[in-house]
Amino acid sequence: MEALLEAQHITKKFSGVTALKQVNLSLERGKVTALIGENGAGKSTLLKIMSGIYTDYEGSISFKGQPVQFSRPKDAQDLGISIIHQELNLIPYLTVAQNVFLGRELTNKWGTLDKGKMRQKTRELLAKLKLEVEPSALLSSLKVGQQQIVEIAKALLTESEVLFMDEPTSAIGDSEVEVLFQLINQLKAEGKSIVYISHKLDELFALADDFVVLRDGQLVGKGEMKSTSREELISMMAGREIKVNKKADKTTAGRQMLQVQNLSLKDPKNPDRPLLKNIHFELKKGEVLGIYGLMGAGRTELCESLFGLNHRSLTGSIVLDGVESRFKSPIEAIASGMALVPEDRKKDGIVPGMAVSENISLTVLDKITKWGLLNNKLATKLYHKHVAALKIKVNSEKQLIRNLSGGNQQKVVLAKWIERNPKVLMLDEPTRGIDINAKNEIYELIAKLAASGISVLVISSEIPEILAISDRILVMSEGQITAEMSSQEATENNIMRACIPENMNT
Amino acid sequence: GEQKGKSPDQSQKVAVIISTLNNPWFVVLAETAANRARELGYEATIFDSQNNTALETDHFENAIASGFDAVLFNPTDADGSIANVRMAKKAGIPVFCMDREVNATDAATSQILSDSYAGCVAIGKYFVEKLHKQGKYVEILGLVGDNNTWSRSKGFHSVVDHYPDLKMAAQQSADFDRNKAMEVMESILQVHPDIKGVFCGNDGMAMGAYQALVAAGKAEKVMVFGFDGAGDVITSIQQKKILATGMQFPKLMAKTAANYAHAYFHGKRDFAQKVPVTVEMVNQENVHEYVAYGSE
Amino acid sequence: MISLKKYSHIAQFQSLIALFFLCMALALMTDNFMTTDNFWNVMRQISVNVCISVGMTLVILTAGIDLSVGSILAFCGAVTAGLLKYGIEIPSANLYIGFTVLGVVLAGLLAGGAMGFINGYAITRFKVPAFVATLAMLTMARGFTMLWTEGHPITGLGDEFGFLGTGWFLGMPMPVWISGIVVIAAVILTTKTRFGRYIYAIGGNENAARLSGIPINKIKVWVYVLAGMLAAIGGLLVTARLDSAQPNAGMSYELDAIAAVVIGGTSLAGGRGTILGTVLGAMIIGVLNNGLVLLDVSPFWQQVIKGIVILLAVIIDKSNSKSE
Amino acid sequence: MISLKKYSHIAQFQSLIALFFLCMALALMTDNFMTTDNFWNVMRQISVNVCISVGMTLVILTAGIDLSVGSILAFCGAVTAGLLKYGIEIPSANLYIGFTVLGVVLAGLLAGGAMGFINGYAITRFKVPAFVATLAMLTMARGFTMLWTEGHPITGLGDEFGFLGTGWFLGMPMPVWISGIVVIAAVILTTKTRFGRYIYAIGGNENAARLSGIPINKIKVWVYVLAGMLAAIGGLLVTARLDSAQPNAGMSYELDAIAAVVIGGTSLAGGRGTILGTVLGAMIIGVLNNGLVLLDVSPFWQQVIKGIVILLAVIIDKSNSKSE
Ligand SMILES: Nc1ncnc2c1ncn2[C@@H]1O[C@H](COP(=O)(O)OP(=O)(O)OP(=O)(O)O)[C@@H](O)[C@H]1O
Ligand SMILES: Nc1ncnc2c1ncn2[C@@H]1O[C@H](COP(=O)(O)OP(=O)(O)OP(=O)(O)O)[C@@H](O)[C@H]1O
Ligand SMILES: [Mg+2]
Ligand SMILES: [Mg+2]
Repeated sequence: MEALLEAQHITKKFSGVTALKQVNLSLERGKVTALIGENGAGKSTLLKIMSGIYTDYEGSISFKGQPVQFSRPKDAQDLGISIIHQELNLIPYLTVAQNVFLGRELTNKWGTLDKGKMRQKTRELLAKLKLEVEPSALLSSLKVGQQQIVEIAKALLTESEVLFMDEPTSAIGDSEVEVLFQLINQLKAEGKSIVYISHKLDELFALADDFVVLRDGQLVGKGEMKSTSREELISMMAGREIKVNKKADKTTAGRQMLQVQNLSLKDPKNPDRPLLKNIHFELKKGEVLGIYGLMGAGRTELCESLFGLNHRSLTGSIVLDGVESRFKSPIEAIASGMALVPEDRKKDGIVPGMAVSENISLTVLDKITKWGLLNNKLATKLYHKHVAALKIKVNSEKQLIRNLSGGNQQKVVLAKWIERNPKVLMLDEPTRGIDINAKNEIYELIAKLAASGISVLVISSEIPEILAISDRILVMSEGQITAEMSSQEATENNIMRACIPENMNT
Repeated sequence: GEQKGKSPDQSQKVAVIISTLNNPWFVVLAETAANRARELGYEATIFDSQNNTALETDHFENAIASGFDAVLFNPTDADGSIANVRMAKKAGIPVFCMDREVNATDAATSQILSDSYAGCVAIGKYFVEKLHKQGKYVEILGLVGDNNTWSRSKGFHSVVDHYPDLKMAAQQSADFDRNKAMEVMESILQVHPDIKGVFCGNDGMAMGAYQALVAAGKAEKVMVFGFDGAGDVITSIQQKKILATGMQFPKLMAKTAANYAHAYFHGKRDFAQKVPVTVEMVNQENVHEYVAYGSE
Repeated sequence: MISLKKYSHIAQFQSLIALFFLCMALALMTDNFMTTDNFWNVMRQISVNVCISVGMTLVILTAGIDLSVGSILAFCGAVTAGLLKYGIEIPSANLYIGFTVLGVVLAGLLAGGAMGFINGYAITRFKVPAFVATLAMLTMARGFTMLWTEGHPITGLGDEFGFLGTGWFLGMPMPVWISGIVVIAAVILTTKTRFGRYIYAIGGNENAARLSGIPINKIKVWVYVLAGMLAAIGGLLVTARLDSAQPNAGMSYELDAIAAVVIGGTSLAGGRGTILGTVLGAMIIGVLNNGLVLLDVSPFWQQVIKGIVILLAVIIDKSNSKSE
Repeated sequence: MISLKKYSHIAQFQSLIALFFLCMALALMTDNFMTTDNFWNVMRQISVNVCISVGMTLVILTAGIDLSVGSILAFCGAVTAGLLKYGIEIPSANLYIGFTVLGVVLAGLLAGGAMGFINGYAITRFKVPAFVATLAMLTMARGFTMLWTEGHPITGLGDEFGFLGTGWFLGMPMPVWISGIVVIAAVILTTKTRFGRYIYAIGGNENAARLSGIPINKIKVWVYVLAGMLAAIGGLLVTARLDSAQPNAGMSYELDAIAAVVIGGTSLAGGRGTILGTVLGAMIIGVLNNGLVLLDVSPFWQQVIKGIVILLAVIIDKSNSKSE
């Protein structure tokens, strides 16, 4: 069968770094190809080249047998190549409909925008994706997960023949994933060619026909999905065997570290529907508490509230290590031993233009201060300590953090909190967009931190992850805790049951 | 100060340092001075202080550093510019002030001055006469941080304030700007449609105020007085639009200053410290004797 | 950390309240504020700032800034006046080209557009920050104006041209007609066309806009060209009203324009704001200038009060839309 | 393609090259550029801009801007001069307070710091955009200056005070000493202290900085206070040099300061840049001003050329550091 889109001998260098070396990729109609690899393997770069975003590369691309050379994303779009980017690429102050149609606006006979029609089409599209938001809602009022679905809708708007999906499910819950998979199968049936990047191997086995594995910018394996196994893929990706650790049973008999009672958070816009309602839980010293919920369940709000961010609209009691602690700002929370690794790394976690070592030391500048001045030697020591302990892949101390892959960025953010040795460490989606290998390292790290006496609160949208790391699990739905279970009691089934909002069941 | 060792046959360089070139009156002053110096066989360079005494200091320093032999100087500020003139004196460079003075008699070689205060006294008298000592009037000031604004205003008021029936309805600033003067005048006319006269701190503002009066249909009823002797206003006086202005003689002052420098290079040292150039009032009767920036 | 994002599209709502209170206060404090005459007065006085501010709004919506509008205004005014009065004369070729009023108006617009193009080109092609590129143009255009006029005003432009600045048409002053048309065109442009949508998109997230296939550079260059042309219209109005092109016209008008835009609720970070908000912002400034003169406030105090009002206008705006 | 990326942390590298070429050209084209006299000349002339620009750098590093520095400079100069000359007299209380030079210097710094504090407070507490808050302060401080001086310069301040502006000490002019100390202090502050690190963090990503427990508001307020105090030092230097406080001093100095900062490679988006780059930027502007005069360029052309050089300096900077 003739390839629909074919890339040959693609090599791409970023000042110094070779992101891709002589990579070939051939896509056929009606097939889903899984693109697999560790963080920084070059997956996104390959797709960006094939969709006209990077224009300076070596190698050739052909579409339906004809050589093509894109000079801008529009060229690829015009041929019917769409891409869903790993990072959200939406305009916060435009509405959902305006975002979906961005760059492809419909006009009426006067040459002006046909807003009604665009809204209508958006509504249809969103219905297909089962996203219940108004086309006229401002994008910035949507949660990350909802935004990701808008991003998907945007790619589905035009009839494309090739669809690239770069981790489309990293921010959405399982039920949305289900919807998406149905859609992909339907597109596949229509003869479209799809490339799917994900770090969730289970998804790939459920969805993909073929796979391609990249490691360090080189193609290290390809074949049919059904003739391979999870273990084989992982060893191809990492170049070695990896065992996924299961949470060992542990009896936590530590003292109470955090007690939350009757915590409620008003929504200033919508006083009738609180963002958090009567939250009640306890966290022991050295315990790992997992919080699971569908998107928008209020988990992020809960962490932020504990961290002193929403103190004006907050009611209830928080007792940290025996002290009533309604923090007014993160500064107070941090001083009392709280730490938060935020959900949106790029937006809230890192200072992209700063060096890795500067990012690490940001929370502990007093530790590298000598005679009142910052001391480079101490900073370097601190940097080396964490790079070694967390296996952070980085060229030099001076490297800007924005040039690190997502997983390594996350480790840096972790490092800066570990160094403070907090009493309670809150991790909001700590492994979003991170490869299996790095994920396991982070799981091990969490276990180690807990063993050292830190209480950990982990938010995750992946049930296997929650099961693998938590001692105890809370499930949230619509701002309330709907279930609490130990990891022994927990099963996919009872977690799922607890997280579905009631009005959805009726 | 110590003399620079240049023989008179070597081409001498003359710096023309002007408070601002943002106003045509000063452009005339600067260009006349520079052109006269060139006629006399010297190199001449114009420096624009942009109404900024500190920038003026820079110009003096640069002029001294690059070996200028004399400065024809229009000070930005009577007090603020003293230090600059002293600096030149210390470097052995003669400074001839034009139009505006510096408040020191031991600094400049000679000061060829037009007395704004006295000029505005004259205008004030004419103003009183024309308004028959009574009625409401408006004063439009220049830049409020500029000392010329105040010497003009004070000269005017030194006369006008003696007549209790002359009432100042409004005193507003228009920054020496024609457009601002028009807008300010338009607004004032809303409150005081019954004014009889407007005194403006310079001719540009007088033209702006006049424009506002035309638009309000009051050009016939309100008398406009300016100060400077700019081209537009001389023409407008001929056309009986503007009543009077104070003619300062920028061309005359500039030429005199350049001639003094010439004399200085040929050994003359005994210059009068102050050479007043009278501000003459130009009105509709005597306007035929004047051209823009000077007399026939 | 939830904000009133839902209402941010009616950011001008706050400005409207600020304007209303300002007008009420002035109506109580003076007899002459609430008159038809004074209304047209204020409207005519703000017309120049409205034209410039509309251009500034477009630029700021793309997250740029244009400091050169005042200088471009002066240059275009001078070009217009010069061509109208003297035409182009090339003695060596024995050539003389005279200009009609329409001709010089077009020439002025062209000059403004060209300078805007240089701004846009430097910004998009050489990635010079807008602040710097237009700062350089601020200086250059002022220099060109001085060179073109030799530092002297160009005066005596005739009634036909003067009509644009001082005439009335159907009971409304010409400058108000002109700025009104500019506003309507800009409202349509920003809300009803692709071009307008792209302006918002670029300011909202340039990267995302690029990946959506929007020709960023082309749009940006056009925005600066428009800002230049609107400054030229401002220059035309000033020149026609005064019957004279002043070489120092438009000094620091950029600050007034930016103030109008920001008071009108447009974010300097780009992507958010409206033309109508800007018009309200310009009206607040205009009413304030007018009111301070009507009240015969001393020029010394005027500046202090103006600063305080600008601050208050924006604080009201913010404190209502904050609520975190 | 060899990339200079490795050196991109020394953004001032490009400015250094630009400065070098500028100096070479001037040395070849004039006799008087490369003299000791002229060197101190230029250094003294830039000292005021250096002080202001250092403050502006701190502000811009936090992704803010300060348009009010020129007006604050004028106000503090006037306060300093007024207190020195007249002291404070309260006839009703039969009170007279005289001031020493040290006393007025401190009073000037205090005044500058206080105005900076108002800027910072409006920006952090009321979330007024820095552009607007400082634009309002630009107007207000100018008004206060006029009120304080009644529009007249304050002159005759004595030799002791004048020494600060005109004196020499150990073979170097006093203004150069003062600005030199300011620069060294600022370099240490930005590179060696927590405060400096926080400034970069806030400008680099304010959200991340807040979540890392950095007291954003406190740091920002301090940065504006420092910018105000540095403007006050500038005002002191100007006043001492002239032996006179001019109510119009410092007009549009903010633009020169911003130009110095940007030419020096600091990003207006915040988080990136260095004090030394800014000093180089100020030197480029100073050398250019000096050189154009030495070359006898007409004032009208000077503006055009200055614009072009600013543009070129930034374009060179960009085109070398792009290369990706
Ligand atoms: N703009 C850039 N400048 C410099 N280096 C880059 C740039 N973009 C990517 N890289 C580098 O290229 C390599 C491949 O990155 P790419 O984003 O393609 O990885 P990926 O496989 O998509 O990883 P992930 O799973 O984390 O998304 C990495 O080493 C990355 O650091
Ligand atoms: N800016 C906003 N505008 C409107 N609703 C919001 C906004 N922020 C949060 N919400 C609502 O608050 C609730 C809780 O959101 P939160 O971010 O805490 O959820 P979450 O469980 O962390 O979800 P996610 O996994 O998507 O991060 C949701 O119902 C969401 O719709
Ligand atoms: Mg990727
Ligand atoms: Mg969340």
